[in-house]
Amino acid sequence: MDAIRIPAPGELDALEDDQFRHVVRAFVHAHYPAHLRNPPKRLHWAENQEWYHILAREGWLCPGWPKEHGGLGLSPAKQIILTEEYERHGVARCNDHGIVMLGPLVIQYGTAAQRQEFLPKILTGEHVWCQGYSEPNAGSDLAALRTEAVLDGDHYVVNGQKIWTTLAMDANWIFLLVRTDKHAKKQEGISFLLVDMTTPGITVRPIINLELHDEFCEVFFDNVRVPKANLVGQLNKGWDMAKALLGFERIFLGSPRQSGYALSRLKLLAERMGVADDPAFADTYARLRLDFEDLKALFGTYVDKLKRGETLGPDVSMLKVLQTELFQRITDTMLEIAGENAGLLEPMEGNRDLNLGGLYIQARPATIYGGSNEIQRNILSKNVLNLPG
Amino acid sequence: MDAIRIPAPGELDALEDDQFRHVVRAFVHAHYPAHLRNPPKRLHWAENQEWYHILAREGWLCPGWPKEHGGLGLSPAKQIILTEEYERHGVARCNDHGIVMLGPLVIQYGTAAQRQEFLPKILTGEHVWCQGYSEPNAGSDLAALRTEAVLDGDHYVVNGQKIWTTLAMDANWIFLLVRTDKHAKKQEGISFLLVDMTTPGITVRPIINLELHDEFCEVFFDNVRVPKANLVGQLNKGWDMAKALLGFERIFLGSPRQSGYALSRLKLLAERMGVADDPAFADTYARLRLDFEDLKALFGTYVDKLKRGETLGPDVSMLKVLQTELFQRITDTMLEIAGENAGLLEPMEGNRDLNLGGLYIQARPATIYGGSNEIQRNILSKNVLNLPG
Amino acid sequence: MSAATADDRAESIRMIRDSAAAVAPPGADLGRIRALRFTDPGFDRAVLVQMGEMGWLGLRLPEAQGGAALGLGEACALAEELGAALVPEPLVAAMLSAAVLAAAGAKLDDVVAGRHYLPLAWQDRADTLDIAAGRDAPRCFVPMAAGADGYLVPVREAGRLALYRATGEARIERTQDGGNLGSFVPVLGERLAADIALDALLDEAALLSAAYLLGGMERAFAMTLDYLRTRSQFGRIIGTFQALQHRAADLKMHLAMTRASVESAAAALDAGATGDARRAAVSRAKARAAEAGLLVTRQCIQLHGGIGYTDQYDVGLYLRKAMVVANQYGSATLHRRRFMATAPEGDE
Amino acid sequence: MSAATADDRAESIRMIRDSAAAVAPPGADLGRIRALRFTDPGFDRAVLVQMGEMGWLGLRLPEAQGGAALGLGEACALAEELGAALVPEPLVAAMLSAAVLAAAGAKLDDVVAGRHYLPLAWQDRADTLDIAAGRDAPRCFVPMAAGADGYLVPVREAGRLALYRATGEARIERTQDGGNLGSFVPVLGERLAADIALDALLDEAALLSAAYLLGGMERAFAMTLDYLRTRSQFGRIIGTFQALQHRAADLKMHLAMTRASVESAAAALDAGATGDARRAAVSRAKARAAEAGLLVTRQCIQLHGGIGYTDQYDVGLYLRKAMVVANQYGSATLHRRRFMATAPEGDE
Repeated sequence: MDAIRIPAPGELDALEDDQFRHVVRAFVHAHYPAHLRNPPKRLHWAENQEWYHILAREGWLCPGWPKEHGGLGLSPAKQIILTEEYERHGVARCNDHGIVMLGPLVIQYGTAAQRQEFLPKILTGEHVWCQGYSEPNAGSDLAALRTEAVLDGDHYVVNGQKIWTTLAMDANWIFLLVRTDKHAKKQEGISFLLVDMTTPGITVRPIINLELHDEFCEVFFDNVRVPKANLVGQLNKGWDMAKALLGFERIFLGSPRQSGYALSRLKLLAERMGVADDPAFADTYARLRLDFEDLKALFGTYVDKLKRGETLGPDVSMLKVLQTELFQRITDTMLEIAGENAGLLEPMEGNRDLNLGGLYIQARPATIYGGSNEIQRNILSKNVLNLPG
Repeated sequence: MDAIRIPAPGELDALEDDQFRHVVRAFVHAHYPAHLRNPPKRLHWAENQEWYHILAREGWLCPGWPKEHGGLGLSPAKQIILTEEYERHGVARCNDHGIVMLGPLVIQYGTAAQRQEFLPKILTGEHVWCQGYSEPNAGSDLAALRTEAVLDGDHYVVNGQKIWTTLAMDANWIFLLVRTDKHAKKQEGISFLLVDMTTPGITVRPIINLELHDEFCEVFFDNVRVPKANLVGQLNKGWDMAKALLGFERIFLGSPRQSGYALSRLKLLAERMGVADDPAFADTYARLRLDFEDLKALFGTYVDKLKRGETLGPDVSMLKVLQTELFQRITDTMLEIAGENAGLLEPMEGNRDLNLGGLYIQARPATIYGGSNEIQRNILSKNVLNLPG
Repeated sequence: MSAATADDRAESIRMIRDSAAAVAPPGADLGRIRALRFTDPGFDRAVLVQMGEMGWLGLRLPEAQGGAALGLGEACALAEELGAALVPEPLVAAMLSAAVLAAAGAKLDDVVAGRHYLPLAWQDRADTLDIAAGRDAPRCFVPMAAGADGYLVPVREAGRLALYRATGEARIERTQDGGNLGSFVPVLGERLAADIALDALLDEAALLSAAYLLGGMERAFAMTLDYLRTRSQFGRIIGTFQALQHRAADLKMHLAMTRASVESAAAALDAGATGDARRAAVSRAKARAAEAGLLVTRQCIQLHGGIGYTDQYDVGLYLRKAMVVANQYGSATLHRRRFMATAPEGDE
Repeated sequence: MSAATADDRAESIRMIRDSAAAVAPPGADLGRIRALRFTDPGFDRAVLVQMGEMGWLGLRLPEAQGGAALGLGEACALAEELGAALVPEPLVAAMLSAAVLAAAGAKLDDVVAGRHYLPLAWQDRADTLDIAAGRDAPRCFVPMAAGADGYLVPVREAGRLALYRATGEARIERTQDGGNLGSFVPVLGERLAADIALDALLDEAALLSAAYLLGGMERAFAMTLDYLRTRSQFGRIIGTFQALQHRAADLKMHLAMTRASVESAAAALDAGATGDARRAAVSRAKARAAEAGLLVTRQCIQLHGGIGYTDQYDVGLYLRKAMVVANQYGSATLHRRRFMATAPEGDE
């Protein structure tokens, strides 16, 4: 790659889109640690903090934050380009809940003191955040959450349990949705609280998932005392805030890149198995390929909307459903053609690109998390097609 | 075919199953009018009465009726063999509502006078029956029916409308489910009434269906006076009676024969289109063929149950769903390989066996009628899998 | 394309959609379409003339040839609107004829005006995009041949493709939508060109047929949603049944994928895609539209239940139309294969 | 088969099912199975001996060879029960070894008793039913090779298939279910037979693997139904959601088709089907079980939601098992093709 000058962070938002894309390519090429490309599993902080600190050092950590708070101030369209190029290069996801979720929420709803307290520590990596939303009986039905915060003098006392808390063992802070009014209707009476995970009474228990990986945790709260000042926004308005933050980022759940990656691995596997030219396989592959191409085209129409400054409606759910189910069908096909290799625990032939069993398993939760595809279809039915309740 | 002696009707029930199968083959070979084999559409009385009268003359008209009422007294297993052989030969369905539905109901629930009045006239073809169950707002939800019968002296006065009444234009009698108690709960307050279609106040209006065929009718009742004596069974117990009659015959809705027929036509079409040896088509065909073979095996397990004298549970619904959806997938595949022939109104090349558009359209209602497949899945979920309401 | 140009295009496409109301008035019933079914020639010559007057048949032609010099974005939008209204006048075939005559440098006023219908008789078998070029080879599957005023017939001569005007006694076969297809042995008349390239023009026709299917799917789906919102069974509006809701959501996704496929293909061609890039874009769109067109219309029947199976209820007309159009200018299978043969592997 | 015989068979099959409780007690948790995962050799030798004592490993052998002379109906029922309990001891492979030794006329007591595990190393590549027969060709995908006490190795000699006892340094690869597969270059030992036919025996193994998958599918589905009947979201038992109900109904139909396929294949073989008739029956069953086994277990994960994706919840163990067994003794694709190559066209 020819040397492309990488402008100062503050200049990135002013670039033309194509130019910006080339800059991002040059940036990851120059800075991303090669040994972290396309990791087979979600990385822990011990592994990905190297990249986190590079991003922090270069000023690239927070693409969506306004410049005055230390971000790049990128438009949605540019953020998508950034993500596309990261994904193309195989850049691993950071422990990014502070960057993606908490930062924007504090910027929008926090007090000046909260901004001053928390934003800089995300930018340095001093605070690593995790997100405490789901509970054992509040998964798809998040508003049923029961973890409770009761005011006691200058503190909230928190009791309850969170589950599916991504990388909680790596985090030193957690943001919580907690119930602060038991008598209000379900979605009301929920507040947003910031909790130092070193506070006494917090227990983190990793969950081993089907990848045999401890990506998620249960987090238990037993009379955990949280200073009143750590409440963000209005009391009992936490639900609305958290929901408002689900902005254009929902489009990322539908990025076709994951399917594109899987498709290229399917192709490789087909070659290794000697079926790439088998006409029946070719027919299956053609269908998957066309689904991928049309999904890219559909995804593009949403990116175009963002470029035009439009906000995305609930129909963006389609992308998530289509992408995750395509991803699954691709990995299903891998198993079908792999013969006995389908059952191997480790990548076939020791080749990370032939990690077919791993991909098959990784593809499973895609249709469950981020709002299960059943929930997404409910949304489409009610909010897009206007079918009755 | 070697001459097989066809025993007297009264001896058929005593034959071994295999022997009986050969007798049926010989019978249809000897008696079935060749020009009526595999008709592309449901035949009207004008066309099929020839066969009706042959069956009547030979004493074969009513396989399931007890011998004392003029039937063959065949076991369920033998009735299935009979049907299989009829279907194999391409025997068209008669106007058989009197034979299949009304006769058994009158035998079981009718008075001696009703049996004497109605059964012989079915056996001679003097009465041709149709079935008035569905209404415009009582289709899948049949119990919502509103056609009303009000007692006025010695008569019920019937007002209302039936729809999807098969071949009503051919019938001179109709059996009705009517509401006789408006204040009872839905399934109660329904009675079973026999109505002479020449009674003043009845209007039959054919419905042209997607086959461009007038198989169904709307039947309107405007102050139609029906003698009290034409009530079958107890007042307000019609629903239970009609439901009880849905016996082992439900298995016929899942007979794989229709799919077998369609599959053989798909094969023929593939040969004509030059794709029979195309590996991608071969793969699709293999999947359909295996679905057919396994459906045959599954169907066989239900036939075996009948042979063992067991009654069939609600799981027999599976056969109907599997068969009708397989039938549809076969005809879907026909359209996919037929090129521009897919759009032709008449059979391709004037060959009745290449009636692909016709078959495609005929396959559509299979998943709607006889209890839509959505209803069947509800039944499976609730009555077989015991999932909660 | 700059933002300003994109806005101009969007406006131009909107105008074309609005103009379609001249032939397919919004909210109108399908009485005219029903009346023409199974008649000869199966369409209304006066409406074809009206379509000519609207500038539709020459939509793609340069202004120097009497055309409107509009893009495939506009042409697809128009085909989609007419598909939604099941307009039987052969828009796609007539546009193809106009384009062929223009490419031949031949007189085209009557065709562009809709006064003469001279379909291109380019195929000698089912499901192909290969140009039939034998001098005496029978031509088949000519759309709405019962209304043809003659034919345009390509003939291979000395390694080149010549174009003739031709006549022939057509054998007419009716189609499920009430139209017809014709086959005939050509009797060649005037030679209109000695060397003509038809592939790109056939590709445009294939793309327009995909757009026509898309319009029909959208309308059939809209009818189905209306039905789900109003029909009651078991004391409930059937649109409240979750299994039907999810089915509807699936159909919506098929529609969204089809629209993205067709519109991105049109945009690619308008942006100058040629050769394999053009073939891949068109094949992608037609493969999608053919498969989804059949799938969506048959699901619409299912969601309607019994009423959907009656001829008097309109949704069945869309099923029948999809049966006819799905495989015109190439089936899904043909286009899937052509896509794989022409599309570069992804950049993954 | 007369009614009396059919009743006897049903009773014999019921008894075998009951006897499976010795190794797979009804209602037991999967603690033993979990403890063996990712260990060496991945199964419990004592349990294999117990299986020998139960007469399972020689189930199919004639009584003269110390077997129980039972049919495939019984063998499939047993494999199904062990599949339902995810029993890791290599029932199918050990039964195959016993059958091969019996066919070779070789000493088989230790294998039938479960004291020695001598898997047949018959393949030299993935997804095949062809017998590898090169003297030095590496053998691969040997099930539970970490526990092998040696191997049975077919070798082509003068156009015939000889059978050797062999050793070899196996490279062990772990599998998703916690077991392992081995590959090695054979070091031939004693020649056990000069001419042996293995095809029919491999077919039986393929059918038993289908039955094993069926058992796993059934149990995973039963767990899923329990979950649907008890889990609440949005204030409702999730089993009341119609979309999930219909999904469950679909899975039930896959199960019913798989059972019909496996049991009818077993019945066909028990009734004496040989050659192509045997191959067609077995391939039909294995194609169905392989495809449905993967489909049903992954749908069971989906219906469980998040909990289904944890390792501590049992349903995931069934997914992992299906990944390993689905393609053993031939994938769905291989068997679909073999079915078409061997089955006569229907009588339609």
